[in-house]
Amino acid sequence: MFGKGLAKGLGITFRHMFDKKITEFYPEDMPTLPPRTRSSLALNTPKCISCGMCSSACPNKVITLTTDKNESNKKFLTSYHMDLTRCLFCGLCTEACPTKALYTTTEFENAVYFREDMQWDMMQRYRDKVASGEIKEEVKPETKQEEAKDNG
Amino acid sequence: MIKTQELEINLGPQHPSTHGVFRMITKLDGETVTSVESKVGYLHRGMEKLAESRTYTQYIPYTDRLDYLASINNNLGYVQTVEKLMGVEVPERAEYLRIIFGELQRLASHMVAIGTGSLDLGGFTPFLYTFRDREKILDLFEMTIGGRMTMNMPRIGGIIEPPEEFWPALNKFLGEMPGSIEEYHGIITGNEIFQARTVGVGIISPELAEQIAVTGPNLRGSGIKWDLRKNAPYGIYDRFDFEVPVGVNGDCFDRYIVRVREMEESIKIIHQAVRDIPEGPTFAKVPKLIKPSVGEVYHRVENPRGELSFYIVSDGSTKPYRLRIRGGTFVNIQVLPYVAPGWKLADVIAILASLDIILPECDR
Amino acid sequence: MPQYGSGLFVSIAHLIRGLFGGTTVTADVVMTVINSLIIWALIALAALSLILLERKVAGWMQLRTGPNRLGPRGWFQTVADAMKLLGKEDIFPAAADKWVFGLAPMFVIGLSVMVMAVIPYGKGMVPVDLNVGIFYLLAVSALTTIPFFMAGWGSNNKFALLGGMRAVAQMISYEIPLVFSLLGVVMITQTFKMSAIVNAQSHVWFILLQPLGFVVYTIAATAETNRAPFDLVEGESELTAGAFTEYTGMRWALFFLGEYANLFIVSAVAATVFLGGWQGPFLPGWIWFAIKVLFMVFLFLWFRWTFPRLRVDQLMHFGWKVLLPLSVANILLTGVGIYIYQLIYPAIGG
Amino acid sequence: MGNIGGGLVFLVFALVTVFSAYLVISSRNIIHSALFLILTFIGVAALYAMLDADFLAMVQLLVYAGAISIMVVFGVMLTLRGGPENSNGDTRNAIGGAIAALLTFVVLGMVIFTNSAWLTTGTGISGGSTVSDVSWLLLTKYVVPFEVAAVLLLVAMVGAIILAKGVDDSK
Repeated sequence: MFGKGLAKGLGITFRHMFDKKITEFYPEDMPTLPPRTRSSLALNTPKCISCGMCSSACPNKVITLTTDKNESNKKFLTSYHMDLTRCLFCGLCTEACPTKALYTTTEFENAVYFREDMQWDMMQRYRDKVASGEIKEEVKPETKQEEAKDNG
Repeated sequence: MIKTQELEINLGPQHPSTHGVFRMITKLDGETVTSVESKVGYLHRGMEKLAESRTYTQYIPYTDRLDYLASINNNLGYVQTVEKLMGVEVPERAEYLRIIFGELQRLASHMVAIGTGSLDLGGFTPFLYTFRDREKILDLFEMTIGGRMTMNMPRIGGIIEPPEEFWPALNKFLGEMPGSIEEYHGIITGNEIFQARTVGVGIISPELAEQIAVTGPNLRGSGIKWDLRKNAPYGIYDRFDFEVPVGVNGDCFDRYIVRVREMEESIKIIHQAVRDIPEGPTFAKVPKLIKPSVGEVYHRVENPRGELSFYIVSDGSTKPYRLRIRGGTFVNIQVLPYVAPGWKLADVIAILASLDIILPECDR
Repeated sequence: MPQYGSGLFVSIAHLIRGLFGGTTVTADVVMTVINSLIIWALIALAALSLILLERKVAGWMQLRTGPNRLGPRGWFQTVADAMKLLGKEDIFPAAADKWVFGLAPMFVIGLSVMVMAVIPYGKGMVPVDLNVGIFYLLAVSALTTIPFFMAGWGSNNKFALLGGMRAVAQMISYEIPLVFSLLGVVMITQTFKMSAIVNAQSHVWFILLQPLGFVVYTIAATAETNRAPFDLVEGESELTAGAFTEYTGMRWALFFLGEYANLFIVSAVAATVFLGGWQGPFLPGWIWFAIKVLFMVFLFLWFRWTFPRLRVDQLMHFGWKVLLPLSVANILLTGVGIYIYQLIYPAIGG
Repeated sequence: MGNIGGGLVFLVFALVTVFSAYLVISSRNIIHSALFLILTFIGVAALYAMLDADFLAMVQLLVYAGAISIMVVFGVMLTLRGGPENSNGDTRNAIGGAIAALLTFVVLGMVIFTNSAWLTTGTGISGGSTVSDVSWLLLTKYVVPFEVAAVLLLVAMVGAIILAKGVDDSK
């Protein structure tokens, strides 16, 4: 009969008027994202062994890192830079990382006002995080700290 | 006959109902469309050329961005192509996981298709109901891999193992799904206005569909029973018991209803996969640096929007020498100039919505 | 003039009248000015609250909460939106027909004011109680086609032109069932006077005597206000914004205001003609009237957020081949009914 | 309508009517002409209302301003070739037109002023509102003209449909 389907649709919408709403009140209630969420990247500097696997795994050359060698011919990181404007957030770099020094985080508020703010100095970000107490600094081998001091 | 002045209207590239940057140059006689010229290519990003400067693994995230509503299906198509080229045997568990995620992605994609189809006919609320359910699928994906749209999930030789909490969540979702489909039927399928707008509108005859090589639900809507999952099974689709729903008239309603019934079949497939999935590794032994031997390979998969196929020529290096993509949308969109004339302007929108185009896949 | 229990507003009106000497010309003029100011305020109020209500109801039906930021639970959202629209740039397209384009939105709102003058908001609360009240209302609302056409033509935009054409075609086809659906009530009451129609419903609402008329009226009114499933004038999926495509800022807001004023008007007419107007127990008349209007408004909102849109030819088909015969049948049935009633109770009717 | 206020209102509406009627013929843009025609109709409706013919006024508004003028506009809009500018053509035979208008005016004036019966206002038939009078007269005294008009309209409608559907072009 004509109108039956219409009435059924009206019934469905009417029922939903009193259903629980699924709106998330975002800035007030921050969503809890699952731990695997790939919404941001972070580097745990002490864990990094400066192998450059992340850089070569990246499809878009987001990551540029410079390394130096100390007296005992061991590589250490001098700069680690990510150009977020080109990042696909594909996660290939974190998968490639052998020590999981580079990892994805669930921070998703990555919007910035200026293009330059998309250029991330990952080592600085790590230091900022440690300073703000967000993560604990890993205990580094004694020798490494001294080496860092020596290099300035 | 009273003649009116013919009006030439540019629908798109910036238009709410062209699903992206698709442009239709339509000529109208009053409200009746006399001719449609489709213009594609506004979203061309050189996806095929990009492959030549990326390694095989690095290209996987790019396939996400072909048909962004079915990224896992794209990933799978590409990954299986490379595996075919290298002769990699994928572990059983990974195959099952691929089926589960592929079908979940198909569900999500079809939800968008029917939701936006309703939206293009002016029904806004059903659109949000389908998106509510799609959100549940995206949550499952996010739980597993961390992405919601561009998943980049399968890898050459395997797939990422979902976490523990994935399985109960999947079961919960599967339990809710029949109710949701019932709701779609109530608010979209059974609605007389929706039927009036779609039944008999934009008929693609089986002959036309075959001549243009339309694939996917659009082809099946025209009554041709052709589904690669059945007709040329890839992965382990031959182990599953499911129907290939086909339409009768080839009108917009048939294309819609085929999608809804495919969703039901997908749920059936997922149920079977969850039941049969074995324990074991999800990654095959694949060298870290993927370097296929010299050769070429062609592989096609059934995507929500038709056949997606990859043709890769390898010169033995770590990067493809040439990669060619055949997307469903690019072909499906070509029926528009044949089907649209004679219908009203609003029907063209309905036909376009029922074709379920996605421009990144079309323009690549 | 006995005004027992007529409520607050009538007393205030009497007070003001008394200040200017009862029934003098001055008092009439003052009352007219006050009435028109009230109607303007009512339009603004109705539009602001109905827009919010629409968004809230849409939200609830779509499992959302609707506007929720500004004010308590978002109740001030439309005020902010109106402010924003006021502050926006007023753009005239280079190729537009300046006068036609610019005047169209003002006509929309002007016609709404003209119509709202004859609606009985409560007992003794009819700003202008015309002898031909309901007919006047229909005649003036028939003119609302013109601003839509002017907007569509004046924009000099193809989408707008199509929207304008649709507006004209649609309103012409739905005007007739709309008029005919109300004729049944006029036949029963033997008057066009709005207040008399309300008074006639003190025992039984006309929705019970004229169910078919009510259904036809509701459908035709939905089409008349250009709301889904008949929102072809706007038809955003094919015409972007139809006749309003080129409008910006306050001019666009006036169309919006007009749309919601129209929604209010058709709901008010339905409440007056079919639902007994301000008649009701316990509460003052104007509250009953508001409740009934809100009920009708909710009905229209409910339709809009459930149904897809009809196609233009289906709309015509439905209007001319379904609604029109139905409304004519309604008139016939009413005539037969009145005849039989008169045979039984010869006292009634003229 | 003896008071000054009524006279003033009459003057305003009469001026609006006449002026917009002039604009209908002088406008270069045919769409503007059509819109001014609507304004003329509305002015005439207002004049009717001032003559206490409220039903006639509403009919004027509903049928002429609301429907017929819209049909005019619709027809113009759908069949217009080229731009709207200068679509109304030149009003060439200005002198001839003026003479014709003058003659019409004189004849009308003579009819009005020499026929004394027109000067008296008619009284209502039943003493009720104009609506009931009109309906009463239409269905009793003037039922034959009423039905003839209905048949005429029906014929016109059938003709319009045949014209619109037309002969098949393909032959």
